[in-house]
Amino acid sequence: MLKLEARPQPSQVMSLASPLIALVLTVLIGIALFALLGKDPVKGLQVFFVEPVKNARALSELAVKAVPLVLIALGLAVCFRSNLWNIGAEGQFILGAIAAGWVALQADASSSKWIVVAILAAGVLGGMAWAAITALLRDRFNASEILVSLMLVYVAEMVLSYLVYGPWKDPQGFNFPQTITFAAPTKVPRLIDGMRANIGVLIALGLVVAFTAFLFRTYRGFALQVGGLAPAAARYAGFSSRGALWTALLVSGGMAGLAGALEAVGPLGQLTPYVPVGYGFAAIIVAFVGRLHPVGIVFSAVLMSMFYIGGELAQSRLGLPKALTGVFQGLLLFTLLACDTLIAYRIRWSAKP
Amino acid sequence: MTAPPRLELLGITKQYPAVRANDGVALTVAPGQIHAVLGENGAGKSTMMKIIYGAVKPDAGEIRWNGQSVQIASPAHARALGISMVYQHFSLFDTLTAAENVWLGLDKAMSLAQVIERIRAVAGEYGLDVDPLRPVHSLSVGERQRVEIVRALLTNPKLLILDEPTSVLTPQAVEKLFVTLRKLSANGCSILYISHKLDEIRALCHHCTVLRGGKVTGEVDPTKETNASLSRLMIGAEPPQLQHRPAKLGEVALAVRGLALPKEDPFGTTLERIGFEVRAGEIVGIAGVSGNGQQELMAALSGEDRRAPAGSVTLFGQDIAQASPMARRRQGLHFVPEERLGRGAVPTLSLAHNVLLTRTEGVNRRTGWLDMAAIRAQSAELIRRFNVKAGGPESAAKSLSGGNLQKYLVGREIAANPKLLIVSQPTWGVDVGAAAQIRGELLALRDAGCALLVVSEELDELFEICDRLVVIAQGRVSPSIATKDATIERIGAWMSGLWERDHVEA
Amino acid sequence: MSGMNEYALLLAASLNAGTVLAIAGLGLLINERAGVLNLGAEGMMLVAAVAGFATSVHTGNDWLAFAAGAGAGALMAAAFGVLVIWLNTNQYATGLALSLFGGGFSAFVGIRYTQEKLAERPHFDIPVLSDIPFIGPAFFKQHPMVYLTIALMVALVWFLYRSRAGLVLRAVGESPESAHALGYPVRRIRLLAVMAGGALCGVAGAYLSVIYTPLWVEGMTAGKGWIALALTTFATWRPVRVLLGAYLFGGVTMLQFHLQGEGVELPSQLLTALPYVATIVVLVLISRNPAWIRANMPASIGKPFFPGS
Amino acid sequence: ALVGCGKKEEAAPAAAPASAPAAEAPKKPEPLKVAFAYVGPVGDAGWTFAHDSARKAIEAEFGDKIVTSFVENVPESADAERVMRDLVGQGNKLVFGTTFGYMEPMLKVAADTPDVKFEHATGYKSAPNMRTYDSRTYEGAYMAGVIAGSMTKSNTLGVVGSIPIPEVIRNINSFTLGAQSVNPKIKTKVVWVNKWFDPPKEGEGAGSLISGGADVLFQNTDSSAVLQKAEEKGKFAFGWDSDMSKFGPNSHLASAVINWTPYYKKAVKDALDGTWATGGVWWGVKEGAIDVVSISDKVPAEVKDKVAKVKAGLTDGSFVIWKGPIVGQDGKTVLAKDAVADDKFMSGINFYVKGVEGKVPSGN
Ligand SMILES: Nc1ncnc2c1ncn2[C@@H]1O[C@H](COP(=O)(O)OP(=O)(O)OP(=O)(O)O)[C@@H](O)[C@H]1O
Ligand SMILES: Nc1ncnc2c1ncn2[C@@H]1O[C@H](COP(=O)(O)OP(=O)(O)OP(=O)(O)O)[C@@H](O)[C@H]1O
Ligand SMILES: [Mg+2]
Ligand SMILES: [Mg+2]
Repeated sequence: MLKLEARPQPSQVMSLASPLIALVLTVLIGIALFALLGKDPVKGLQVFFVEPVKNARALSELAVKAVPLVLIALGLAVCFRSNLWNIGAEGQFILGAIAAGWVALQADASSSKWIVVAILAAGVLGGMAWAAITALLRDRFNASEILVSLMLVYVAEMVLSYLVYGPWKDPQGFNFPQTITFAAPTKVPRLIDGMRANIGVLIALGLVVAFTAFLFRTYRGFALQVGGLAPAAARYAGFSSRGALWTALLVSGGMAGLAGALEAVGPLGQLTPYVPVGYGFAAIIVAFVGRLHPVGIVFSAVLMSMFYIGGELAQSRLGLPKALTGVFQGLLLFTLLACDTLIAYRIRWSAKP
Repeated sequence: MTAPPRLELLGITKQYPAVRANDGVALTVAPGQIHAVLGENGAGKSTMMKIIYGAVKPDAGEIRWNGQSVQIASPAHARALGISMVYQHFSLFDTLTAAENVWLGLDKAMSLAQVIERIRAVAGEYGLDVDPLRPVHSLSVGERQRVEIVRALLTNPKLLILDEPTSVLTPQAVEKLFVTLRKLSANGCSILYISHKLDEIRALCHHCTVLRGGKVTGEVDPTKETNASLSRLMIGAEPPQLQHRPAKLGEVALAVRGLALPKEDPFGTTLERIGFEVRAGEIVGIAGVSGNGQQELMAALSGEDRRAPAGSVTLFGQDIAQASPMARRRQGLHFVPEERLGRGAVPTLSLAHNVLLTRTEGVNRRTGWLDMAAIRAQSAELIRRFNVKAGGPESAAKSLSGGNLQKYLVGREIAANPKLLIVSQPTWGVDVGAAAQIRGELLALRDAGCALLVVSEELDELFEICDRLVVIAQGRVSPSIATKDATIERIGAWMSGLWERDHVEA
Repeated sequence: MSGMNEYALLLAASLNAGTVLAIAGLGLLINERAGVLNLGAEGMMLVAAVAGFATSVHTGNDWLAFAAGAGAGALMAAAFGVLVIWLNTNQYATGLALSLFGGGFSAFVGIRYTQEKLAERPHFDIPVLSDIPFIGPAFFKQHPMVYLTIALMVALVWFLYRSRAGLVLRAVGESPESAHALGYPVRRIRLLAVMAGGALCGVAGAYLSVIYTPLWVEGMTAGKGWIALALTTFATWRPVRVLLGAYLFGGVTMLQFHLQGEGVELPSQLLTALPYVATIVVLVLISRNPAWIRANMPASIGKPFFPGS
Repeated sequence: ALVGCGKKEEAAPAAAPASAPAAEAPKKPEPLKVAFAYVGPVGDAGWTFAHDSARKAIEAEFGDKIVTSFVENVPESADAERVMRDLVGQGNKLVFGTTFGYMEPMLKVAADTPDVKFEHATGYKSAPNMRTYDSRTYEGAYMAGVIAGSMTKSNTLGVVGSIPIPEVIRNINSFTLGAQSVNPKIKTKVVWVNKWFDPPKEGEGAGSLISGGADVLFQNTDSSAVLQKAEEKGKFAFGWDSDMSKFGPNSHLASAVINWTPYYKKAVKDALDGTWATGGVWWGVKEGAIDVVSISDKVPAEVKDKVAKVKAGLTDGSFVIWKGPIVGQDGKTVLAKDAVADDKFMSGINFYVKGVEGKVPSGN
């Protein structure tokens, strides 16, 4: 029977090959699935892997989808590397959008262009504030951050809902749940006229560099990760676990908040109850598929966005249901986790049971 | 024809990925015999015992039980045959009661009530005091071992395996254990007894098999041997002798006064009114059975636990009771914990990265930027200076053997030129050669004027390198005694907390 | 007169609402007691919900539907278990993957059941008892599963604290190394516990889609799996408290509707958020005492175990 | 909810049908590509299901003159714009967006693609190539109210509200007015689930209304969960948006349905004929967009007669639901005697009428 055997040294080759093996496996499963559903697998794969990148507009749309995922996943990578399980990024995203929206609502047509900076800063702070609740309850009362951050997602949805149905409702909006469309100066500058991708792309790429440097080139980043890898070693070294708790949660909350802000003043341009669309949860997969590495996260966010967009296209092109996207994403994460085993273990055939 | 031996091993071989732990091992145990198995760390003793107990499957070889060839499939099978084992690292469950722990080790469909009854009966017969209804976490180490032994005895074993049973006992408790074991032997139960302690083996055992590098290197009657001859069999040489120079005492480096700390962990120990001093240029040893507050005391001294009352810990007159480990290191206090992997080092990180846990020479003070080239160079220098066998600065900490990692970690702190070095279990699980090297380094540091505080459960080690000794028991620390005035018996008595009676001269 | 009756019905509805959470919570308690944390509860419940619903549609038998739900849950849990227990994958990440996969997969296979309607089922009244004023409508007009859940809790208490198998389970969760040393097949026991947990989550999912709502709709658990996970922590891994916590949560859920119906002048969003806020508050109250948590928490929970032989 | 604005827009000149020349050029006209963006799954049995039924109906009606496709579960977020653009990119010339939240994205896409016609449900903004449509769901609610008022024993009705927007509040009020027209003692209790579609929650809300004494339930949510809860508890309830009678053989009194088919036929015909022009419509019983169907046998014949009379009155305009005197919850008159509410008034309803208990969430 097959047996796992610990490798003396994690395999370098495998750590690069495992995500590729996982992707290949997912694609193979996908082909089988398409065939099973009576669809042309080639066309199916094309919809998922070619159409979303076929021209500039498609790439721009891909970026619109991928940027929030990258931003949130960067923050989550710091969190997960510190062994903190913030799974409520969705809530922090919402609060970022709310805070950014509040600043944007103060603006009018005569406001300076620079108000965008204040808006994004407000988003970061909003996300941080929401994450701070989790950090506080964990720090003071030892309450599980997994559960608190998750419950706060539902609460955040209701806060947003309360605001757009109540105090922030557009007075001219026939009582529909939405704020006014934000004034023109609040719009995040676009990269190319006529396409929706905005400077969020540049911000995200800049932050990828910054996070890579932080995690792998600074003492602070090192200290955070020691706390995640070996808490006793961190205590021995004197790296504060409370410091790590707050840093990691505030960083990830801030990043989710930034993503929320960019979404609110970017493609949306107003607040509605439909600001949250699950980026906060999808970013968890993105972070893991990207191996909690900033550069890996870029790749996995793009891949994930291709799945999303491909899922939509598959409906109008092939008549496939949307749920397929979720199946694919789950499968990818599963196969990746399973393949990652090969990094630390090797598979041996052993005669004896 | 005499009766067949109780147990016979023939050509037992077990290959692990990195080492051949057992290589064609043969062993014969007669009924009622107390049979010692001797060997340095990693010689393959525990592996052999686990094979006998069915916990590890051999790659080759034969096991004969009462003359019959058997395949021991599992510990349950072994117990059914009449083989019981007390592990080197206890296999007890902290939150369960003693009786439940025993019950888990029995295969028969006995009810818990019957188990409690049997425990009381066996405990009476062999003088093993155990309260079946107490949760294990509330028991002392000695009591826990009794639970293990009772658990083994309740299966009516014909062969009892004890893997280093005395490393956690006070000398008095060791004496009590020996009484029990001799009684068992007299009743016909064979005993396989593993230990590094040559005196014990000579006092207790009838026969001795010596292992080295997974192979049997000798079979002797221990009562006819000396410590030196046994040691030669074990490591091929006598252990190197250490150089002792008289201490040149300097100022008081560490002063602990009125240190009291309630336990943080429900299974921990509360520290009470602890006071002692360590001066520059001397080594002070802390003796004691593990679980008597060593961990808690070390955490309070290292800064991992910062709840100590202000003023209770001072370093060269400065109050450091609530300073962080980093602040303490800046003032010259370095610490080597007993757990290497997971505390002293991050298992998955490289040796170079592990330098950063306690050393910040490679960190830019203003920007916090890491200079990886400098850090790698620092790591390579440690590997060279302390003879660490490792692939290089990029090897993961967990890829090193215990002894080599310990050399690296002790080296990391020594190379920081500490003013006070606190070391917990400096040579735990380290083989004789490496142990001698580490002890030599510690003595050299002392001679250079550093103050040292060494915690160890091995009295021999403390007697070998310390200038003064204190004993920790039940969260309290005894007055200090100069090593030359101390005897094993006396320290042993103190380890049970009984120093009030004779602390007159201390 | 209607005042009293109203509260009786509120109680009855709370019990019913709590039952879904209780079944899942008790299941998760089993695998957490063995030291495995399965964050995939939501995914298992969803797949089981659609499996149960489909079975009920095709066979018209609710008990078969529960069995199908249990089977689906156990199967999902087994996949999780193999990854986590044999391949040593990260428990958190694998659980999350299970949740995501379960959500997508259930929606996918459930497409054709979204329009379906289940067969009629009789009302459940316990004769005589259900006629007692107040008590009757509050407690004795429930689906049998409500009573079975209470029985399950009692059985679980007996199993964990009175039976030898339960002792072994707790021992494995407390120290897998020691249990392995004593010769217990730790990984197999853990897998069984994980599957038992999955099966019960599955029953909970099937109860939701077959009895409670009764409809199949994608994503219909709406966070109930997560709340069940929260329950085990705030019950400090005790079955009785899981049950009480579940009823409490069900009560808060129904209470917020009741308050709305009574026209209480609070934003309805605040009331909708109430159960979640209540979960946080209770979690904080329970977790405040770390010693209490540590004394009750299975010591190896969430940690991988890799036997070295 | 659209109408106040639609009126205003009607003054705007109709855009020249840009696609007309394209349609004339080839001999055999290419089929018109028609696409639908749905907010929910097509199987929700409610809102999206009703739209999709109408889509199937026009497919049957126009045969190979049109080709339809749809995308379901499109969130009312930044994704909507991408989906719209893709539908346009696929060559669709007539695009339906079936929820309010698509308003802004559709406006943006419409501005960039003048040759494509956009049809937006329930919104209030339009453009030269984007018009709005909605249905007078409150008429169905009123007729359901007439039945409910006759069937209740406890004189307490319960409504499970989805999201507190004027349309829903108007429906709750109309339901209550309908009930009061036959039974002045009626009280209506309301719970909000804050979701359009969350069956377990809808069921829980229904359960709490029943325990609060309501014996006839009505809902403005998208699933059949309320009806099924009533079935379980032995109470009465209605179907909404589509015929849900099969979900409650005993409890189902009637279904207030929306039939989008007449409007969708008109829209496609307009596009095919080149007569498409912007504007806004609000269709009701009169146009065949709203109906009450599958009235249960348990409903006495005279009540059925009353409903039929209301229906006839609505069809020929002789009966108006929102005609004074109508008194608000606080006892103040909101619509003076004989005053008829115009569509502007209707779309701004943010109060409860007398008899509805509780407070309008976040009303001001
Ligand atoms: N599970 C394992 N996997 C790989 N190597 C192992 C394993 N167990 C033991 N070894 C290796 O086998 C060798 C023998 O180990 P063993 O535990 O039998 O030594 P020992 O004589 O009992 O040592 P000690 O005195 O330290 O207890 C060592 O090199 C050890 O590292
Ligand atoms: N459980 C294990 N699994 C895998 N490899 C192991 C295990 N234990 C030990 N090894 C490997 O076996 C080798 C020997 O380890 P061990 O610590 O037993 O050495 P040792 O002979 O005791 O050396 P030292 O005297 O330096 O402690 C090392 O390379 C170690 O990585
Ligand atoms: Mg060793
Ligand atoms: Mg050993």
